[in-house]
Amino acid sequence: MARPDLEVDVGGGLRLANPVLTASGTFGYGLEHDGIGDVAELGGICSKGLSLAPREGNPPERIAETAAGMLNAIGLANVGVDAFVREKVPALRERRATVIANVFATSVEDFRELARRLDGVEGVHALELNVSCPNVAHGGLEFGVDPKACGAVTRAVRDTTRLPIWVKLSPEASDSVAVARACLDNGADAVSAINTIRGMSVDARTGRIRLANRTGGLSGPAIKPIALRIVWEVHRKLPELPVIGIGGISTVEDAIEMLRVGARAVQVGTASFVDPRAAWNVLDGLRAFCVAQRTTARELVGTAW
Amino acid sequence: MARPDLEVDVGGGLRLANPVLTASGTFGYGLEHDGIGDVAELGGICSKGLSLAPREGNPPERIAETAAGMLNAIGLANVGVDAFVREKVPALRERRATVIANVFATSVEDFRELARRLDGVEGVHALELNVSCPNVAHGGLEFGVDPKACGAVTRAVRDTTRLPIWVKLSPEASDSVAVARACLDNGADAVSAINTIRGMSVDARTGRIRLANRTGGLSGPAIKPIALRIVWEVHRKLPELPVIGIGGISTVEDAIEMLRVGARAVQVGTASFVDPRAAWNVLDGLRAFCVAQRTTARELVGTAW
Amino acid sequence: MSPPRLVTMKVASNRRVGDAYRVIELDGDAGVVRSGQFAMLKGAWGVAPLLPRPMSWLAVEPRPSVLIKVVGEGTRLLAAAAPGDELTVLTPLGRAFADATEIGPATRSVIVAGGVGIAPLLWVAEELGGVGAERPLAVYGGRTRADLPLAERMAEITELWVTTEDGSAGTKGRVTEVLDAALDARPGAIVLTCGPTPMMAAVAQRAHAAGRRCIAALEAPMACGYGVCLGCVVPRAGGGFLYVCSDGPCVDAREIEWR
Amino acid sequence: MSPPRLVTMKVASNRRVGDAYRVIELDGDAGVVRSGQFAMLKGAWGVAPLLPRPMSWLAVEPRPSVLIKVVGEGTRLLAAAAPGDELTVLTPLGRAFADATEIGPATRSVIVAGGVGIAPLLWVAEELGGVGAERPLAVYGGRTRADLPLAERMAEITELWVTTEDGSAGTKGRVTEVLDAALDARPGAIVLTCGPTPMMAAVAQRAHAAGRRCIAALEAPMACGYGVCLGCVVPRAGGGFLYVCSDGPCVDAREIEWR
Ligand SMILES: Cc1cc2nc3c(=O)[nH]c(=O)nc-3n(C[C@H](O)[C@H](O)[C@H](O)COP(=O)(O)OP(=O)(O)OC[C@H]3O[C@@H](n4cnc5c(N)ncnc54)[C@H](O)[C@@H]3O)c2cc1C
Ligand SMILES: Cc1cc2nc3c(=O)[nH]c(=O)nc-3n(C[C@H](O)[C@H](O)[C@H](O)COP(=O)(O)OP(=O)(O)OC[C@H]3O[C@@H](n4cnc5c(N)ncnc54)[C@H](O)[C@@H]3O)c2cc1C
Ligand SMILES: Cc1cc2nc3c(=O)[nH]c(=O)nc-3n(C[C@H](O)[C@H](O)[C@H](O)COP(=O)(O)O)c2cc1C
Ligand SMILES: Cc1cc2nc3c(=O)[nH]c(=O)nc-3n(C[C@H](O)[C@H](O)[C@H](O)COP(=O)(O)O)c2cc1C
Ligand code: FES
Ligand code: FES
Repeated sequence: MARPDLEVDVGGGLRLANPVLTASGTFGYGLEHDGIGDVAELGGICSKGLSLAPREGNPPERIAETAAGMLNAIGLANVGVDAFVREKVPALRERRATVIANVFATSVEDFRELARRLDGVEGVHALELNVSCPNVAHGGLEFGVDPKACGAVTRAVRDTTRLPIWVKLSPEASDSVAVARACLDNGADAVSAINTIRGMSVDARTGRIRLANRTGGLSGPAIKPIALRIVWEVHRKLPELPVIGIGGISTVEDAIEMLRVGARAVQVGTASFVDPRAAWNVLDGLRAFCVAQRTTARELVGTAW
Repeated sequence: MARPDLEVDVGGGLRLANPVLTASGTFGYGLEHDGIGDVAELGGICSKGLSLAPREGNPPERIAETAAGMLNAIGLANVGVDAFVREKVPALRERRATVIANVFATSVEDFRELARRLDGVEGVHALELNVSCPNVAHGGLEFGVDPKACGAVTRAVRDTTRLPIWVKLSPEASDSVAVARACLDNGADAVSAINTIRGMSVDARTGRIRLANRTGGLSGPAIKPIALRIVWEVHRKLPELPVIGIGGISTVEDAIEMLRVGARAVQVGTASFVDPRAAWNVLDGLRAFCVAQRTTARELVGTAW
Repeated sequence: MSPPRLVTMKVASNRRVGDAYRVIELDGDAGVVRSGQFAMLKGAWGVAPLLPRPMSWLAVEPRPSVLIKVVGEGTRLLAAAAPGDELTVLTPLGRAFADATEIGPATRSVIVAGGVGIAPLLWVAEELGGVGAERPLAVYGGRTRADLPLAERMAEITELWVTTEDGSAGTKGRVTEVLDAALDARPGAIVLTCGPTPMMAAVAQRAHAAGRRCIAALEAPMACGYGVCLGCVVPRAGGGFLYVCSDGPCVDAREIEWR
Repeated sequence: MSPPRLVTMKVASNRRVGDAYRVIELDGDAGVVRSGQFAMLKGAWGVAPLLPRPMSWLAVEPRPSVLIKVVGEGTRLLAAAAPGDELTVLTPLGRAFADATEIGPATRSVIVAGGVGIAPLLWVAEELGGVGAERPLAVYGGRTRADLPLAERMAEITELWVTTEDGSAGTKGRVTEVLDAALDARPGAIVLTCGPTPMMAAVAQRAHAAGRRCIAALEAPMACGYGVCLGCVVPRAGGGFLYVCSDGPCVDAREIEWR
């Protein structure tokens, strides 16, 4: 097949070979797909969320299915940023993957320290800040719902690293544009949207709340309309800010819709559970679409009308 | 079948014969079901949202289907509060329906005026304030996402009417509990949760945004997990505040889940489009469940664990 | 109009018509129905697709039946229904041709159909035959000859003129190509039309230009089909909207703001 | 372990076993698989249910097959698959019995199955027969006699003791009722078990009390089946968690914090 131009510029000097990435927490550390697909082909892979110290995560049950979606309360289980740098990054470099390190913390200081440890690490191409975490200094509401808190985190990280910074928006913010603007004003190179939306699952018969953590994050096709709307709003109001679209993307059609509402790239999440090759399939489909329509990935961005 | 005790107290002196209502905008004015079901049997019916002046609503397309859900941008088409009082309420009284008048406005003053026109109208049993409307005095963000604005609306309506007041929570508030508390503190008798979540639908091939209004409200099974979570949070933090649960309720299981997380009653919405008898079916199922489990509707409330 | 009922019906037969169409016959009672009325259909596939799909009744005798064109997931699933499968059917819905105009022995008609729009028109032609009206003149257009399901049956009960955009059958072009001639051939006839909205708009415009009445069977995305969701609007001439499911689908074309 | 592949397989046959169980045979290649490994299965039903469902391989010769118990919507749809229907199958997944313990001519075993947990155990019994190991003693329990699918086949290749809670077959009670006697009857035997978690916990406790090794084939709700969602945890003895899909399903029962 012809090789259409799929390259996209996602800000901060980072050009991705194509706009199809995998979403944090849905693709492990990018090393679980040997024999399934070549990670170097993808636009990029976002690591499982990394914290300063390793975390075991929540007790079971951690997942529950819902209508066209699923809830997860993994509890951000991860090997810790140091083990990631030591053990995972070298293996990812060998595989020539474009790696976005997804990080989370409950204080501005810890975000800064995470950035410090990842700055200059060969093989890490960008940071994605997961701000859907309780802000311990401010009474436990998420960083992500508060423009000020988001701005402060972004600024601290900006002052610490030259890596491109993506801030991952929480769909629970009442005003996503205000949060995105705060990120932009404080040095973010892009925002990614959206993270999961908190939900709950209960067994009608017994009354048992399914997730040990009580609530979990809703993902999958069910949330796609919300993700499209938030990406569209942010792109329309802040066209200069690159947006990475996330939420319910399973097929090439989903990805194209996301580009059309203004995303410069997309992340495939829950769909990888249904089909480990989902991201590659979306990429193949996008290539075929661009060939058939004589277009490029860049040209699709923001074309919804 | 035995007649289990399904009566529920939803605050402000209002006892409903059973906890199954129909949701605003999904049941017309309650007069479209002649020959389909007897509205007097239901716990109550919430009218289509009423404004001071009649409204034609948005141009087509107004609806689009999504994964396990739908978007609507009806644009709050309605006959206006006066025509409702003049033409619809008498017919509803004849049918012995328990009527909750759902009202919306874009200013505190208009909410107050709506309450004034409905106060004392025989056959109207409660007001439900739809605060998912742009607050024109405050830059267009919804009333519903701002505890202060919600409190102000509630207070103005409280000062105007003795009818029980339900405030319908927007799921887009970052902190639903704070909003609910503001409602409670300002004289609300109950909150209903949730309204739709704004979303978008795009045709991948052509890039056409399906709804003329661009965005629309997401409803249906897709949002049930979010609704359960919000009802649970509000009930846990404000157990004295009656909550009416709404969002994706199609089956008796859904309704029981909602009661278990803390709702004293539920509203059936989008499900009525799939089956005009959905609310009656949920009621029948609940009756059978309570008989089989030797329980009452009241006893189910808040039993999730 | 009798109130709609949600009934479960078994698929009695499912037969392919042309390349992309299916006629599905159901076992059950569709209620008191006339041509132009419709039903909301859904199978046992749970919440995706969530909403039932509107389908015109093609006939109710000997069995309730519909003509389906596959355009998306809902119609794909409906078209795949096998004999014995159960569908839920909300019926009868909407206003019939006979609610929008008189259908009697004196009715002289030109019928204009586009593609799957044939369904209610085939039935209205039968109704016209049943009351002893003059044999209608029917103009039936499609993109190619494959887009003319049930044309044979239409030819039995009307004088049928066919058009295709690629010329693979009948006159090359759209229905509007031959419409003026058809109107001339049936002086004073009322026009009954169903098809894609742009086609109906063009038909209405020509009919009105020729001083004829035109009844159109409208389409719009629908959630409920019975007047409660307020989703199915089309712009009304002079402002405001009509609701296709309750004001229509069959309306006098002058009531519509065509665009 | 060979990497999992997502393959599309056609249903070759679907046969009812007892009241509530189905054995489905597939046409295709399940990869290099041993007993205890599993697959993630999904049909063409789109986004609801969204996730594929984990199923132990019951056998791969002559055809890949699974034993299905209907407990919810996903298993209901899988159990309804007709010959010719396509399923997507991610396989092979997880650690086999043979990855958790040696399976050789010298293996003496007591097999303890609960209900649908019979699937991997039937196959491990066949594997044991294949390598010339001593005929296993199998204890197979269910609520009633209807909950013992494939008991006949198990009886052909093991010495089978049956228990039912209602006494409708074999010894009245749970598997634990006869477990000590079974362990006595097979001195030094390793215990291989699969069934509801409380059953496996009780079995492990008795086996350990008797100084035996116990290999359990675990269950947990799963999203991915191949180690990326981190959803399928069970508590690990001494703290932390094991991932059923990648550390298991077959694990030494001492590794688990049973509760
Ligand atoms: C009163 C009425 C009678 C109808 N009678 C028939 C009939 O007899 N036979 C038949 O095949 N079809 C008929 N239709 C159209 C049919 O309902 C739609 O094709 C169907 O709902 C599409 O569902 P889907 O899931 O396959 O496609 P979707 O994936 O929902 O949509 C595919 C495409 O069709 C468009 N579409 C969706 N719903 C409608 C709709 N209600 N009307 C027009 N376009 C729509 C969408 O915008 C999209 O472009 C009728 C529609 C109405 C309103
Ligand atoms: C490694 C492994 C092998 C399995 N092998 C088989 C097999 O050979 N045959 C068989 O019939 N079943 C097997 N199961 C169980 C099967 O996967 C579940 O019964 C199925 O996923 C339930 O899906 P559902 O949609 O029908 O039910 P749901 O509606 O999803 O759930 C119904 C009930 O089952 C529980 N449940 C859901 N998923 C699981 C799960 N993965 N494990 C245990 N309980 C669950 C739910 O909590 C709920 O109470 C296996 C599970 C695992 C993890
Ligand atoms: C099991 C699971 C784990 C996740 N873990 C993380 C995480 O560690 N960090 C993060 O930023 N997002 C995490 N997410 C959110 C996803 O990256 C993504 O934003 C979300 O799932 C929406 O996309 P989807 O609908 O395509 O799955 C996780 C999602 C799932 C389903
Ligand atoms: C077509 C449609 C119209 C609606 N109109 C209103 C309205 O006028 N006022 C209001 O408060 N809520 C309105 N709603 C929201 C519903 O009352 C309900 O809160 C929401 O749909 C979630 O419930 P569901 O998932 O059961 O539909 C509307 C919903 C739909 C689908
Ligand atoms: S389809 Fe719901 S009002 Fe017409
Ligand atoms: S099922 Fe996903 S990690 Fe085990």
